[in-house]
Amino acid sequence: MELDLLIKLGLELGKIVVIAIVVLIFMMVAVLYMVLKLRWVIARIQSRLGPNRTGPWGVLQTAADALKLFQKEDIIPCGADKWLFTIAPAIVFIPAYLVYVVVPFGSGLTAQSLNVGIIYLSAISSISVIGIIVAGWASNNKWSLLGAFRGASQLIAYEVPTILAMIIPVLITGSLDLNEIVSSQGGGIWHWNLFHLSGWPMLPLAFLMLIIAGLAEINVAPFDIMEAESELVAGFNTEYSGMKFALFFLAEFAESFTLSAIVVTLFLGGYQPPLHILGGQLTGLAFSAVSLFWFMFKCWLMVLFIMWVRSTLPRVRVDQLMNLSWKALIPAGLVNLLLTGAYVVFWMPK
Amino acid sequence: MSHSLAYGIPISWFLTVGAMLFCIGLFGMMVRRSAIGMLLSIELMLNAANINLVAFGSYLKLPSIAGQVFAIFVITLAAAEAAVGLAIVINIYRNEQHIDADKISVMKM
Amino acid sequence: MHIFGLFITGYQVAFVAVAGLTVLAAVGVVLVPNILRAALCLGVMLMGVAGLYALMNAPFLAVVQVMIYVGAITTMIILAVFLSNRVMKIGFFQAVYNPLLAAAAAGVMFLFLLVTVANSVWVQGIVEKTPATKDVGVQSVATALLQPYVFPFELASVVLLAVLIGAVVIAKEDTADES
Amino acid sequence: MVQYAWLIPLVPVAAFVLIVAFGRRLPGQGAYVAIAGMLASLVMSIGIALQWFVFGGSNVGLYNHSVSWMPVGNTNINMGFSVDSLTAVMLIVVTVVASMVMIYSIGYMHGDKRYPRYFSYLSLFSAAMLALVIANNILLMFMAWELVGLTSYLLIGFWFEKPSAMRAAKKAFLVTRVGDVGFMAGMMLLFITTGTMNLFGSEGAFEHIATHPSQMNALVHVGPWAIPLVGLIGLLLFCGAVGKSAQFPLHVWLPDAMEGPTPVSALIHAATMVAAGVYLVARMYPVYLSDPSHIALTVVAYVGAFTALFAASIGIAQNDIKKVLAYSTVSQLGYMIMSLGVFGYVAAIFHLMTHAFFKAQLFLGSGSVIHGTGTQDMREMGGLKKKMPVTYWTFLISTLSLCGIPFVTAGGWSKEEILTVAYHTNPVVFWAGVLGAFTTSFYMFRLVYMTFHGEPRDHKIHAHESPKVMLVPLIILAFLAIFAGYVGTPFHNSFEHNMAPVLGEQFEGILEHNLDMIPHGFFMPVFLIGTFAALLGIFFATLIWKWHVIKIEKLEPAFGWLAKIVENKYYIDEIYQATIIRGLMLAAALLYWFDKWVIDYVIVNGVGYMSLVLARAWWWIDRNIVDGLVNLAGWITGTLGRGLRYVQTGVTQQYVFLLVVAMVIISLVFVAGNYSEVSWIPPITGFFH
Repeated sequence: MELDLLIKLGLELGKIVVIAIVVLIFMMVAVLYMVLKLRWVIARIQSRLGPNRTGPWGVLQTAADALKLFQKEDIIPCGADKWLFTIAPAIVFIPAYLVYVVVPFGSGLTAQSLNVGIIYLSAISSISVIGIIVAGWASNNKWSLLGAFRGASQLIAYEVPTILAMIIPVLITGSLDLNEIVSSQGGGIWHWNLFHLSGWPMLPLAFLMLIIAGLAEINVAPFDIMEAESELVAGFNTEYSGMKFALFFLAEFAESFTLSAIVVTLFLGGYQPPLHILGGQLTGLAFSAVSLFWFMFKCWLMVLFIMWVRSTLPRVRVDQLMNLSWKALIPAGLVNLLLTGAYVVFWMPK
Repeated sequence: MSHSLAYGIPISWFLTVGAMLFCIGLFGMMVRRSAIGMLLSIELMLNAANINLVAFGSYLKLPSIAGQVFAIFVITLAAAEAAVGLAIVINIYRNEQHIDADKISVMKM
Repeated sequence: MHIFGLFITGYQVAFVAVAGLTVLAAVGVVLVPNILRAALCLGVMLMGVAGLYALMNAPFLAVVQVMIYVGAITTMIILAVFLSNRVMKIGFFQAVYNPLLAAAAAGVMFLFLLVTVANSVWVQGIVEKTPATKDVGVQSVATALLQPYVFPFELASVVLLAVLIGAVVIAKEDTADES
Repeated sequence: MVQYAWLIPLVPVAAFVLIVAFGRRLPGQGAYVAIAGMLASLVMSIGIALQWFVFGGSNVGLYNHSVSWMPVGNTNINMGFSVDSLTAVMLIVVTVVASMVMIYSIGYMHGDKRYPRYFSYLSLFSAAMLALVIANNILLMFMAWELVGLTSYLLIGFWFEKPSAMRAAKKAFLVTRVGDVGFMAGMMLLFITTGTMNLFGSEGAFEHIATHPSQMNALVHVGPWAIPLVGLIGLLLFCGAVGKSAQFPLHVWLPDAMEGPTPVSALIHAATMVAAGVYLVARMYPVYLSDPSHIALTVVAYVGAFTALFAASIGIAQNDIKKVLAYSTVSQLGYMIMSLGVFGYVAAIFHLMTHAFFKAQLFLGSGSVIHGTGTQDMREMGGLKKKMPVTYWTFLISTLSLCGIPFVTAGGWSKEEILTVAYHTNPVVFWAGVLGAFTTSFYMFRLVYMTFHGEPRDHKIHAHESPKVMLVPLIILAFLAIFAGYVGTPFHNSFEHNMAPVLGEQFEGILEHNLDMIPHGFFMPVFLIGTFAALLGIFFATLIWKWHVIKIEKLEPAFGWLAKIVENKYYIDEIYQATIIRGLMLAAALLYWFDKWVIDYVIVNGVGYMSLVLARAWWWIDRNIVDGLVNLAGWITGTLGRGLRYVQTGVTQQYVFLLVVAMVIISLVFVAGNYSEVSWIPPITGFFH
């Protein structure tokens, strides 16, 4: 009897550990590939070749880079706060990793479906800002500190429009659960929130806001002022090297993928196939597999989009960045929220 | 799954944790010198109170949402308090170059 | 399962782990000399409290706790620490008050609370062993906020507005002397 | 149609928002937007009025619609609107006057540096006023009431560079606030007693009042008086009306409020907002009627009558053209309040309507005069009749209306109706009203003669007629000042027919019971007395300021003191000079003599000498005994302070420590008191059960 319970407990724990490891491995591989892809894409955009020597077509380039990174000496600068310097990468990395708990990779392929999924997402991702601040401060380097300050103000400023944009599909669906949001978009591309124009025309505005604010939240190119290399050397992670730097790096790219996943889930139908005949008629495991494919496919498109943006647009100034959030995105988001709320309460067909 | 999450935990455990946090917060209030440190201790005590509120709310036979709602209000007010408190701290620091609560004796600068 | 004759469930183990972390972090908040580290301890402790909420069937509150307390308040405190940079050097051992005396007072207080908790006979209607099993989700919180508690809710929003303005006014740098 | 009545206040709100958001970029710098919004409201109001008065909508009685607003605890507070004849009349009055004033303001405010802001305030005011009259809920009414007060404050202080305007704005805000406290108390009392904020319907307060007479008539002891509960509610609500409608003793803000732009005075401080107090009493009339002792109504009647007379008498003494009109407004509001106090419900509303039109016209006319001459002082005007003919004739029409000239003007009908009711219910009030009518026509014609007739007194002023955009509203309002009265002639009183059912059957019954001795139709004695009083006033004014025929100086030996008064052009000033000031001078001289010889010489010097003697004695006592005591007190305080200093350190941490210690001690005492129930060792195993 007690042994039974113990075994059950062990199985449960084992399941959790396995899922965690699978997600971690997925994350690592995805990031490795994303970095490679990014370099290719940027090279193509800039009419260069990009990495093509290491391994066939250069596919082993990032693996080699990663290997180099792990071998590097772990430097802790003199005068740094050692303890904080060490845990800062973890504070940044762990939330980026924990976010994957609620992402619906496919039908039935969610680590833990929460009925507060969206709030969980934004809550967890808001932790990483602490890590960035701490990293910048603990380095005892003025470029790092400046980067940390910029990062803090940027992340705080863009947290609000991100949430305002994410709330819109939540209002339309009436649920905070990501799985429910996805399943409400089933039945073809015209049921996806972005293209559901006959329903509520303000959704594309929210989509646009989420992409803009999300790019700022994950600090990639037009909004990467906190590690603007031409101004701040490398921002908050100037002093980091080796494994610790790798963690920052990993977290940054993982967040790119997270943003893609959120956008896909909320606006692009999640794991739903674009047409019913492309997998919608399947059930059970088969549908899980198909839906996983569609989800990854859409995410990949989004990631490419992000790469495209970050390699094309010039970096904005700090004041422009702040103005964009406080004076444009947040008022627009509030108006959108108000209108959508009125739509849901008064006119939306129940 | 979530509904039986706390199976086997008596309410007194939560209350004890609350009491611990509260007393640690009290201790912090007494020994911390800087105003920010005192603010941290206040947050401890507020959380202790919140734990009690939520515990009583969810241990009722007919679970009452009131506990959670009050906790949300407390969190709101804590945020407000932190914002104003920190603004004052920064202002004091700007004028006096320290934030020792026991050295602040002038109301007007 | 029974260990040393006591019946222990997995949730009790989880509770002990979370509560232990919380209390440990809380002790850190008051004892760590460096105020920035103390603030980080506060962050950990707040996460722990969020875990306790989750154990008490309040997932929404747990998430809100993380979002507001950890994401906003802790960040704010850390920023304030940065802005008043020099204070970080002031440690615990420069405490204004005799720490032993303070510890004694707080300890006696805790003892009283403990005695009260341990000896309380709960009024009817309180389940003692385990939280009642009604799932209290986001919707019921929303309904409660907007129906019976709409007045405090509105009041809270007014307070927040006042705080927003007040904090800006207080923290604003005095530009020259506006006569 | 009527179910969309809530749009009427919302359209000006939209205009307000637009003007605030876009300001000068809008057509006409926002003015056209405000006017368009107001005209839309006007059209809707006309629609409602047609439905109610022409197409027999008043048979419907009351249209009432509520939606849930705030569920607070077990009480559900609703929000909604209601339309009945009273509302319809008020809507027409507010929208007509507001749109006229806005059109007029295009000309009057031309070139002002805060032009868009002015129109945004006007829109907000109109919205609040319309919301006030359309609200079916006393809480909503109160909110609109306060909003109206706020915009009044903003508009009085519109030219806030002038210190006097700022002071006047503050004064108006604070004085009306005094009354509002009463209103709020009354509202709370009503809510506590009836359990609802709604006024109408089966759940409403009026129904509750009608069905619970014993609860409502329970005596409440306020100081030495015992007042029925419902009477107390009525009195408290009336406090609000006293503040808003500038009744004695809270009338002081209204004349000062003339510091605002003149169109504002016309809209807010003559036609609409100040009538809100009257509207409030009318709206809450069931509260007043259901009190069998009529305490509140009596107070209302006497306050109104006193104010009517009192303000009219002050009006004679003013030289500022707007101040005269301001006191006239106070006086006329007193008429309405008085009429409500003597059961003249319909008459009061009727007078409210006619007064709004002609008084708005008068103010706009005075604004035109000010615009043309650049001064507000009547002594510098004169002879404007030729230079500003349109202004003059429209102004004259409204003046006649205000004087209550029968048959041809609106004011004649309404004033006569008030007097008829008063005649049959309360002779004191009636004669006060008649005297007021006399005074009114006297000072109004004094104003007309001083401003428009005779020769220009100040030749530096080159008066000119105002632009057309200002004249058109004058003409429209003058037209209304004549014809608005024909809805309520005693021969065919369709106004009464439509207005009386507002109260609902039961209260209408009470009202009729109190009015049953009043003959329907034309009542000759009142007509004669009222007309005679008005004409007499005009006649006297004409004798003095127009004809100058009575060479008063020559009649002086024959007519004695009266002639002395009449001969003087500055009539009231001379009275003041002769009576109050000269009396004061005489008294001063007397007192001076008394002071010098009795007080100074006998008492003060004597006392001084005595003091000297006593002082010597006291000096010794002071030095030895008192000082010793003082030093002792000082020493005690110092010693105590030295001791307590250790507690009051300003160290927060120590305070916390003391707090904890105190809590521990209290707990100890508590535990010691319950020793037997507490086992001192916590049963750790109990944690597992």
